[in-house]
Amino acid sequence: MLRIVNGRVYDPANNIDGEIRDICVSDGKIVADVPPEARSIDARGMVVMPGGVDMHAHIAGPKVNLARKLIPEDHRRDPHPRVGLMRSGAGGSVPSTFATGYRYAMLGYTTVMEAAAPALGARHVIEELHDTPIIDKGFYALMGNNVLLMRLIKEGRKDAVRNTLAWWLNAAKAYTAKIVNPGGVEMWKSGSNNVTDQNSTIESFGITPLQVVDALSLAVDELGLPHPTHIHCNNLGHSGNYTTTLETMRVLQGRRAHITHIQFHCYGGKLGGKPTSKAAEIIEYLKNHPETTADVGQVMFGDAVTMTADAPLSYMLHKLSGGKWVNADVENETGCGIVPFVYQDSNYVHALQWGIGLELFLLNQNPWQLALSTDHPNGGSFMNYPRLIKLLMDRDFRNQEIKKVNQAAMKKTVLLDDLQREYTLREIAIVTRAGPARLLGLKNKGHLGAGADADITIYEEQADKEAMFSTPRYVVKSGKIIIEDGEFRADHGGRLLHVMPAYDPQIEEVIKPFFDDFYSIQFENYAVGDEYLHEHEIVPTLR
Amino acid sequence: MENTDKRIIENATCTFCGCVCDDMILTVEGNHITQAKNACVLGKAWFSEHTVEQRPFALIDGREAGTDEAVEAAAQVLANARFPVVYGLSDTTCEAQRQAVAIADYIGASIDTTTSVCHGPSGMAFQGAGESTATLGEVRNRADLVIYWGGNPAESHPRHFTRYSVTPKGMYVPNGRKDRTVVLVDVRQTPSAKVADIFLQVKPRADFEMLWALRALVKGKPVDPSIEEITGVSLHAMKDLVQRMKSCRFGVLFFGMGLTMTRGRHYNSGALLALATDLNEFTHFVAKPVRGHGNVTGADNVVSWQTGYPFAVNFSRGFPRFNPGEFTTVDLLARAEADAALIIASDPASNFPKAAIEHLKRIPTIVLDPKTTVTTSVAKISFTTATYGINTGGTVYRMDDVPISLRPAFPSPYPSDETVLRAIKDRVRQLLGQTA
Amino acid sequence: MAETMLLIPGRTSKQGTSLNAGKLGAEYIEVTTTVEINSDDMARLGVKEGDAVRLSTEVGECVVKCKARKPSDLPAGMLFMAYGPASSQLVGGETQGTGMPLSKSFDVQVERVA
Amino acid sequence: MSLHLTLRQQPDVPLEAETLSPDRLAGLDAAAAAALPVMHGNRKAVVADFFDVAAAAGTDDLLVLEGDLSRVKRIGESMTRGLILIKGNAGMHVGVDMRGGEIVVEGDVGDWVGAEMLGGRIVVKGNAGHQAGSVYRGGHKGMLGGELFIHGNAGAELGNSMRRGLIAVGGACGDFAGVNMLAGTIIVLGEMGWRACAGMTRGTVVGMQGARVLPTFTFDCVYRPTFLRMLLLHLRAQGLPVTDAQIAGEYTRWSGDHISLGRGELLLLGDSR
Repeated sequence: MLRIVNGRVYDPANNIDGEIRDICVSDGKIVADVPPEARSIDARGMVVMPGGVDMHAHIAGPKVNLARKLIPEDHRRDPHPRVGLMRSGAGGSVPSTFATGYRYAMLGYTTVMEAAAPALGARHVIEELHDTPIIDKGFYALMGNNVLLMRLIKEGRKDAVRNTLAWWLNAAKAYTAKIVNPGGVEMWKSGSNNVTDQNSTIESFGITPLQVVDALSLAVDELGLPHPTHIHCNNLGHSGNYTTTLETMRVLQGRRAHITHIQFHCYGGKLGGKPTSKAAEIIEYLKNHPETTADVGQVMFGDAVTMTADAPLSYMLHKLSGGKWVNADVENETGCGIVPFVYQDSNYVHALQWGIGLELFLLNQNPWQLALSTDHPNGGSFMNYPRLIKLLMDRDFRNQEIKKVNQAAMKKTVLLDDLQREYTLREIAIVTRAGPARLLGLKNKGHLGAGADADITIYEEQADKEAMFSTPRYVVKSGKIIIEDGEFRADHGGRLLHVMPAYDPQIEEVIKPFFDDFYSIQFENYAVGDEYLHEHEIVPTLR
Repeated sequence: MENTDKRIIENATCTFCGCVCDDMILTVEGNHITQAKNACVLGKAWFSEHTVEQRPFALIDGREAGTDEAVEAAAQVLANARFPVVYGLSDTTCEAQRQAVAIADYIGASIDTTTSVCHGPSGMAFQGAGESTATLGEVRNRADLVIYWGGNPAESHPRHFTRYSVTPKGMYVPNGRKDRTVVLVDVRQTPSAKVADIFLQVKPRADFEMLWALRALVKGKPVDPSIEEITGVSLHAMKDLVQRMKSCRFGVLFFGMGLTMTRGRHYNSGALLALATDLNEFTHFVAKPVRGHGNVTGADNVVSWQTGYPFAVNFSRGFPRFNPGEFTTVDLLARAEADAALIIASDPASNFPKAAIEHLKRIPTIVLDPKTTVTTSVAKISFTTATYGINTGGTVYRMDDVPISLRPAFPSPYPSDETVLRAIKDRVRQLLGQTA
Repeated sequence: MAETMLLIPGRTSKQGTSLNAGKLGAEYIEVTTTVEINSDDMARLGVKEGDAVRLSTEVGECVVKCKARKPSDLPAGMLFMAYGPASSQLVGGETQGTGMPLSKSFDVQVERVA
Repeated sequence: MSLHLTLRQQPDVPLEAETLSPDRLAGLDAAAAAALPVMHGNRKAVVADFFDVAAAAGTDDLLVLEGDLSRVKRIGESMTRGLILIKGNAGMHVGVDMRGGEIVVEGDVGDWVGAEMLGGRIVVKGNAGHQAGSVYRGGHKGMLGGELFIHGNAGAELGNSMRRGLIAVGGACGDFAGVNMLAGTIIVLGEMGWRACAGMTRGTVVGMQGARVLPTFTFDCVYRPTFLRMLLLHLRAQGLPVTDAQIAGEYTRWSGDHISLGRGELLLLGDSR
C-alpha cells in the first residue's frame, strides 16, 4: 500500500490538471484511499503522472533481434552494466531485452507495444517480451500481406476474412492487426519490387492495397478489438506520398483507424524528387475526422536503425545509405528489412522529416488524436523522448535548434514562423500516456482514477524539461516502487497484453488446407500455447 | 512407473539437426520410441536411441551423487571462478539457454555456443554487411533456382531437399522439382551431387575467389582469366551460373561449413552473402546458412536478445562484450585462460582442437548431457539430464529462425537442463550475495 | 614416405546415426577413425582397403583405417573423414581472431603404418 | 617523475589494465599508481597485486613496463600523450583507440594492437597478432590515423577497414591484409598472405615479395612511385629493414577492388604481371 502526497497531479483522462492531491495504491491498483499505516511518498515539488505508454515501438521479436545481431559496434559504445539484482545488457539504438525494459522504466514508461511482428514468430516475440522487465507489453501481428487473407478478400468472403483474422490473432496472442505497405511486401517477395500506390494491383491477387486496408479494418471493427487496425500506409518515405495517406484515411472514414508514424507519410513533391511538407493537409484531415488517429514517428538526429516489415522500402534505404542491409522474408505473411541509419541535421531530407514531425505536433489542436512516438528505433531511440518533450514544451529551445539545422528544409515548414505553441504538462501527459492508452483501448492505463493499474511516474519539476523527463524520482509499476530517488530498487516482470476475439471454429477448415499446402510448419504446431503466457491480461473486445 | 501403453504422438518435432522437422508421428511404447514416421535416417536413429539409460543422476570426481549435491558443487566451482566459460547450448531448449546466459551474467563468465565453431564466421559476416534471407516456406513456395555451396545436406540434413527446397510443390512452383534448377558447388562430389542439375567442382580453398568472381560478373566488372586456374571452374560455367542467377524469379544460396571452416572463414561466408545481396538488383535472391544442431539457432537468438551479441560474449566487467577470437571458447581454452567451464549439451572434448581439449582437462568442468561423451568423462561434475524434444518440452528455433514448441514423447527420471541450470543459477546468486 | 594431402573432416550419415547410439560406442569410433582416400593415391601409398595410415600435422596425429573412393568421387590428394576425436587431434587451436579453428581443407602428412 | 612497473606475479587469468597509460598515471607517485584498479578476470584487483611499482627521475609522461605481459590486455587504451615502453611482450588490445603519444613494445604483442587508433605511434619490435590496426567486428572504419610499425610478422586482417594512417610490417603478414580498406597506406616488407586488399575502395598496399592478386584487380602499369621512395626512406629511418633495391625499384600497380569502388592500389615490387 502506498500514498503519494503533496504532488501536483496531471491526470487528463480524469480532468485533473495540476491539482495537489493524494494518489493511493493498494494491490497494484489505484484506490480511493488507504489506511494511515500505508507507506507515504512526499511528492512536494513534484509532478505525478500515470506511467508512460508507448503505442508504437520495435522492441522484441525476429526483426529486432536480427538488428541487435547486426550492430555490435553500436552496442559497444553503450554498455548497460548489471546493477544490484538486475541483469546487464547492451544499449545503443537496439538495446538487449533487459536494457530495453529498464531504460523505458528509467524514463517513466510502464507500457510499450511492439508494433510489428509476424505471427509465425509470435513465440519469439513473447519469449523476448518475457525477458523485457518492468513494463507491460503486447504486440501487433502483421496481416497486411497475408496471402490467405488476400485470397479471401479477393473472393469477397467477408465472414471468412473476419474469422481468419480472429483465428490468427488468437493463435499469435497478439494485440491487434498491423498492416504494413499492404500488397507491397508481397510484390517485393515475388521480385516485382513494390506497389506503386494505394490503387495499383497486387500481382497474383488482383486486388488493391486499399481493398486490403478496407477489408481488414472492417473485420477488426466487427471483432471489436480494443485498438483498431494499425496502419503503415503504402509509399512510406516517398515524395508525394501524402495523397496515398489521405486516400487511405478516406477509405476508412467513419470507422476507427490508426495511421502510424504519420510523419513518414506527409510528403509533397514529385516521386523521386525532393520532398516538401504536407503536415498542414494531414492535420486538417485529422481535425475533421476525429475517428482517425495517429502517432507521429518523430525523427531525431543521430543514430537510428530502420527496421520494418516494409522490405521494399528497406531496400531503397540500403541503396541510399550504401551500408548494411538485412532482408528477411516470412512465408505467406510478411517481409522484413533492416538498415542502420544516421539522421543528420545538415541533410535536407532528414531535417525536413524532423521539421514535419514538429509541425504535426504543433499544428495539431487535439492531443488525444496524435500520440508521441519516434517509431523507435526507426526515427531514433526512445531514449530521445525527453529531448522531444523539451522541443515541444520550450519554444526558445526549439527556435534555437531550428536555427542549427538545414535551413532550406526549414523554409518548407512553418517552423521559421516562430510558432508560439508550447505544450503544457497536461498536453504532454496526454500525448505520452492518456492519449495512447485511450487509443489502445486500455481502460486501466494512462490514468490515475480508482481501478486503474498503479503505474505511476513522479518527476521533479524542473525548468529544463529534458532533464526533468530523463530522470524520474519515482516510478511505480503495478503498485511496486521500481525507481526511488532515481535509482532502481526492485525488479518486476510485467505482463503480456493480448486479445482473444471470438471466431467460428469452422474457419480452421479454410486455414488448415492452406497450411498443408504452403507452410513449412504443421498447422497443429502454429498456435502459441498458454505455457508462453506467464503473467498476462486478456484485454476484452468491445462486443 | 513406466507407462507401457502404446501411444501415438503426432506433430512431434525432431531436434537432431537444424531442419527441426515438426511432422513426426511417433509411436511410443514405455520408454521407447518404436517408430518415427516421416523421420529421415538421422531422425530415426535420434528417436530410437534416446531411451532412458540407467546412469547416475550426477557424478562428482567420478563418484555418484544426487542432483542437489552436484548443484552445490557446481555452484561452488562457478562462484569461485575468475574467468569461467559457459559453452554449448545448441542441443537444448531456449528455456535452458536463457538460464545459462543468466548464470554467465551473474558470475561474470564468458558465454559462447557451438555457433562459434560452425557458422560463427557467417554471423561475423552478417555483422559486416547484413544478408538477404527467408524462411524455408518461402523457398518452398517460390524458389526456382536453388544453389548449395560447401555443404552436403544429403548426409547432414537429409530432408532439406524433400521438405523445404528441392522436391516440394509450392505456390509459385506448382510442379515441385521440375520447376526448379538445382546447383551444387563443392570441392568433392558428395552424395548431394546426385540431386543437382549442375555440379561445379571448385578447388579446395578457392571458394572465396570463385564467389568474388561471380560477384564481379554479376556487376559487369572485369574478371581476370586466371580465375579458371585458381578455382578449377571455367569462366564459361561461371557466366552460365550468373545468367541463371540473374534471370531466375527467386533464387536461394544455401551454404555450409565448407565455407566457414576453411581458409578465409568469415570472408567466404561474407562473399556469399554479398553475392545474394548484389543479385537483388536484378531479381529476388536470398541466402541461408544450413545450420547443424537442433537448436543452435535458438542459442544465437537467446544470447542475442539477452546480451545484444550472438556468441563470444564476456561478462567479466559486469556488462556484455563481444569479441570472437578473444571470448570464443576455442581461444579461451587453447590460450589456457579459462579457469572453469560449464558445458551444456555439447562435446568439445571430442571435437575441439587438441590444445583446447588439453586445457579443458586441466580445469574444473561441469557438464550437462543426456549421454556419456568424451566431455562427460573428463568432467569434474557431470549431470545426467533429460533429452530435449523426447523427454522435455520447450522451444527450439529452426535454422530459419522459426520457433517451434516441442511435444515430448515420454518422461525421463532425470531433470531437464533448464531445471539443473536454474538451480545452479539460484545457488551461485546466493553464494555471490546477489539475492534480496 | 609421408605425402602431403588435403584433409576434409565432415559429417556423414553414418556418423550422424551412430552418434545417437553413443559417442563412446564402437560404431561411432569406427566411423570416425576411417579415412576415405582416392584409390589411385592408395595404390601409390601402397595401402589396401582397411590398412592403417598415420595422419599428422604440426599439432598432432592419429592412426586411422583407409577406405577407397573412386577418383571421380574424391580428387587425387584429397582425404575425407567423419569429424570426431581422431580428426580433432590434427586441428590447431589458432583461430586468427575469429573463434573458428581451421577445421576443413588443411594439409596433413599421410604415411602408411607398417 | 616516471613510473617503472615490473610484473611480479603472472596473472592466473587475463588482466585488463587500461589504467596503464600516461594519461591516467602522470603525476601519481608510486603508491598512488600501485593502488589503481585493474580487472583480474571478473574480480577487482589493484596494480600492486601484480606489479612492483617504482618511481624514477624523468618526465611524467614516461611509463616503463617490464616482464612478460602477454596476459595483460588494453595497455595504453585511448592514450593521448607520453610514452609507454614495454620491455617484454604485451597482450591484446595494446593502444586501441589511441589518440597520441607513443607505445614501444620490445617483444611480441597480441591481437588487435592499434585497433581503431586515431593518432600517435605504436612500435612493435617483435611480432604482432591478428587484426593489427584493424576495425572491431561490425564496424566500418578501422585505423583512423597515426603510425603502426611492426618489425616482426603480423597476423591476419592487417589494417582491416583502415581509413587513414600508416602501417608498416618488417616481416610477413597473414591473409586479407588491407581488406575493406577505405584509405591509408600499408607496407609489408616480407611475404603477404592470400587475398590482400579484398573489397578495398581506396588506399595503398605495398608488397615486396609478390602476392596472389585477386581476379578482381586490373593491371595498370609498372613505374617508380615517388611517394614510395620517400616513405621507404622514412621507414628505414625507423629501423625497418628496407633495402636499396626496394627504394630504387620499380613497382607493378594493380587497381581494385573492382567489386567495390575500385580506387585502391596494390603495388608489388618488380614486374608482377
